[in-house]
Amino acid sequence: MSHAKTRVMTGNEAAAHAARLARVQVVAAYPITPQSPVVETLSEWVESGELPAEFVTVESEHSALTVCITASTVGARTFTATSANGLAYMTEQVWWAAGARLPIVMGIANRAMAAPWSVLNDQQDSMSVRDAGWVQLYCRNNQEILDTLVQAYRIAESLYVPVMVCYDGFLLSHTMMPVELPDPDTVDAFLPPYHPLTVVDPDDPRNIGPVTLADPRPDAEGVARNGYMEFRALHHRALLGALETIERVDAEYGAATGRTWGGLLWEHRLDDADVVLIAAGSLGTQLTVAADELRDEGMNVGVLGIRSYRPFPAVAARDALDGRSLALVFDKALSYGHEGPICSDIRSALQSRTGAPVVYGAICGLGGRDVSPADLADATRRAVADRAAGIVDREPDWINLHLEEDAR
Amino acid sequence: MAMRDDTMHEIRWHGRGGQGAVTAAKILADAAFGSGWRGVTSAPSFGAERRGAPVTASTRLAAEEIRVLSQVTEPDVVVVLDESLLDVGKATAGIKPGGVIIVNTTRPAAELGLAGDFRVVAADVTGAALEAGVVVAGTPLVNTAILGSVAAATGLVTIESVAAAIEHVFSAKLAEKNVAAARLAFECTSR
Amino acid sequence: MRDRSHDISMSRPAAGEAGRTGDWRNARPVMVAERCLAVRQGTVTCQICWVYCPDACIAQGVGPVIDLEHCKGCGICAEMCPASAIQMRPESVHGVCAVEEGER
Amino acid sequence: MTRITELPTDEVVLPGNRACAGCGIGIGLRAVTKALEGRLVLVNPASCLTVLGGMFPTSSVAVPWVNVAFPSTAAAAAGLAAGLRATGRADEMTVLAMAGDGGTSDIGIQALSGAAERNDDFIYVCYDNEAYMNTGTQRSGLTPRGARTTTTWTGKRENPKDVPRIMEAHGIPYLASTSAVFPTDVYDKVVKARSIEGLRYIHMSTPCPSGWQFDPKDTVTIGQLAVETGLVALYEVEDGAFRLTGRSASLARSGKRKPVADYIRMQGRFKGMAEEDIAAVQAWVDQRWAGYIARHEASAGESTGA
Repeated sequence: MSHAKTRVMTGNEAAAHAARLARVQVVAAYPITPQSPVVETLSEWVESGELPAEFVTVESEHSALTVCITASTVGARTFTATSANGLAYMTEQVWWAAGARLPIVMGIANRAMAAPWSVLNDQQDSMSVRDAGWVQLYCRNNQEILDTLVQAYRIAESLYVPVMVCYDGFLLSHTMMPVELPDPDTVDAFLPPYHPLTVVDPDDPRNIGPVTLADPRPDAEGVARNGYMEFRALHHRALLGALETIERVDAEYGAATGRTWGGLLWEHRLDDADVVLIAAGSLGTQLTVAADELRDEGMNVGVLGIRSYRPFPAVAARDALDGRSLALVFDKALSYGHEGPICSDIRSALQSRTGAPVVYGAICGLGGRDVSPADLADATRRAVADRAAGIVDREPDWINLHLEEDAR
Repeated sequence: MAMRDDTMHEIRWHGRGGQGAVTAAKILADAAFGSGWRGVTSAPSFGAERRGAPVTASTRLAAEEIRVLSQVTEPDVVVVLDESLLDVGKATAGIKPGGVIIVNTTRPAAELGLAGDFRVVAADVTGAALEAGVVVAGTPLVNTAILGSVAAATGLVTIESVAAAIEHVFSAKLAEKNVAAARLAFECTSR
Repeated sequence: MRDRSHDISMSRPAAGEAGRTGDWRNARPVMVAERCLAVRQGTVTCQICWVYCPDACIAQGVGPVIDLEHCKGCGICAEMCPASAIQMRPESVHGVCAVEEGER
Repeated sequence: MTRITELPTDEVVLPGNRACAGCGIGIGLRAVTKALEGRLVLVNPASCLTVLGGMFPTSSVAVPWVNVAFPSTAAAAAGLAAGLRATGRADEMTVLAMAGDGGTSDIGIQALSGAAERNDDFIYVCYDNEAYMNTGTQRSGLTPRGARTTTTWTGKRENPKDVPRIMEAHGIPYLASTSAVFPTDVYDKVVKARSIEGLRYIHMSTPCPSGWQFDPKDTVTIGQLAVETGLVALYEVEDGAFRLTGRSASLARSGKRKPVADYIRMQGRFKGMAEEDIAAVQAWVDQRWAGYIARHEASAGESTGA
């Protein structure tokens, strides 16, 4: 800690610094806005010798994650980053990395999905692969990006699951703010070397990730080995185990650096709050400003931030929301034809719980639509009024929406 | 009215792609951090930038960590790198009452036709850049020089912190010229 | 107890992964040793049957040895043998009413 | 040229595997792995080779084997090479990617082209059985004109892509065309490739009794006929120098190529192929063969200083 220093940098630079501090050995990435500066920075450090790693300048995102998959298979610590359509293009490999139980860490500079084209922020990209078996952590600011990426390697390599560290495109990726760089020795002590489960050795040959039947099957000695479903159950168990690991790793990181980020969830003025505002990422940061304003008006408002979206901390969220009157969930993504994904998860966490708050959803910030703390405060006032009117089921509130038909 | 953290100052930059407005916004954030502001952010106008097209960028300064990440719509300070942007860029939009607009121009402030509840500071920043030799491919670059004008006109950052922040970005030789340009502009800008 | 949540799908090599693939055969290769070039020359020569066996079911030798537990009966060895030293004999001989005694 | 009896006797392909009886892949895979003396890691996408490799928890091939997604073979090999370098193990084994014709010429060509342009350090073997055999014989970019598949019921109308030429255009250090049923030709080419750094591409024709519809006993005969008609040529391109090898080199000397009709009539997949279509294939082969001969002679001339 004595050598920690603070610099003003973008979220992308913070991500690159995290990969360097984690001593990644293989980096592969393909350019896409707004992620590109991460890999530009890393390639510069690899070329200058500042980062002793292999940098593979792949021809697609599919190949970027592929390179990480096989490099991780032979025991190298790997890093890649992408956004939006890049993530969609590598989706096949997103599943592969998780199913193969490889502790790959990937930065996601969250960006809206095309069509129509948008390079700006929302969280539809990463939310759309939430079921692929990765840990997904969302960051509030650039310091959290750096710290979470370093933590991600500890989490990934303890549980043999890949980790996606998500941060809002432009809002964090391109916005500069002060970031304290931990001392490399501190990170080294926190992050032991990676020991792969996979064995790649001509003297002890194994066939990794072969066709695996539905039912258990005997090996050459007649011992029954797992079927596909058993492996999936174990994978699920590892993700559930991540609930404890994420909290513990955050606490240990705090002991090493003096900074923690709340583990699974974080809160702001939640203690006596009657109305709880919920979001993931930088939107949560803005919610704290709105909450402070509403507190000044005498409204009992607090914020519950989602740091770990997968695994979803259902029990912790339920406990945090117990006895409140209203939970207002702000999503920067949408499950089309239904509602915001975080809103659905909060509802399911609270399901059949007596004393649970009414849950309202709000959709905001799609395709980079600006949303200010004032907008968030207004949405909260509307929700509180609806709640007071006794409304239980409410359509999601689309913040700052200006449809032509409404103008007529 | 936009909500903001107490004591937060919001600066909006107007430039053209290639003029370095985004870099200026970044250097100002760094200088502000060096001047003791604990909360600083700087952001480009989000999306693709193209050479010559009008671009904006923003810098925020505060005593505490900044939690507002949405766009700057009611700036305290507007900085215009190129006088031609006054017409096309809606440079005065939303300026907070009592705010200031700093314009790189050879004309006096009164002749710029800018009226409102804000102070207009005119400075020949291009002249400072030329004098200091900050010229790339025959074109004077004003983005570092104008930081001197911002320091002078707003008092939000010291000229020494601007110099230090410039030195973080450029090699020693280039930094020397750019710092000289900023100092010249600092001297020539009304307080 | 070991933490099994880290188990991954990773196979170890062994012969007979598909079981006794010798069961797949309709016809079996039968070596007529006196015709085999290697046997006749008393040295490891020719070995064409060995090199062309897709399943590595033939061991090199002075008189190559066929693994009938796993030989699928493709017949390449018999087809390619320059001395016609391998013959494919039907596994079962079908008749109208009765089963005749075959080679087995 | 190595003789059959000089080939290493160690086997990594184990009997009792899941491949079809008479599958040409086994013959080719044995030759390839012998050339690498088992010191390799095999990268394999979904394909017939996956079937041969077997299902969890048993493997039919005693080498390290990494299964990868269909489009990703070359990138996966690049990642292995990078990972082995990064962990100081690059000298322990050769990275060998082995994919089918569909996995190479269709879905995998983007990754392969990228790896070739970067000259990543691995050997890539395309075993070409001329259709998606593992999924039930659908046409691929390498299915020959006239062949019936389950997506070309009346016979494919187009000639196959010339993938070796596409790969050669990338300027890779070593490229070869061979056939699984010429195991010593395969062996010699992989031995040579082993000592070269960068991306080495080997295209290996691999007869398929199930998809081509012939008696499994004829796998080698059909494969040899493909070479004897000139439909498949055995050659290598090393640092730009083109050279016919083995049977193709002797055919070039003798000029006694067999008509493609002999080859076509032996296979059920070409059943009912019209005479004019066979003639068109013959013309196509003649033109390609003339090109091979011209290049072979030009390189030979250069090497003798003529």
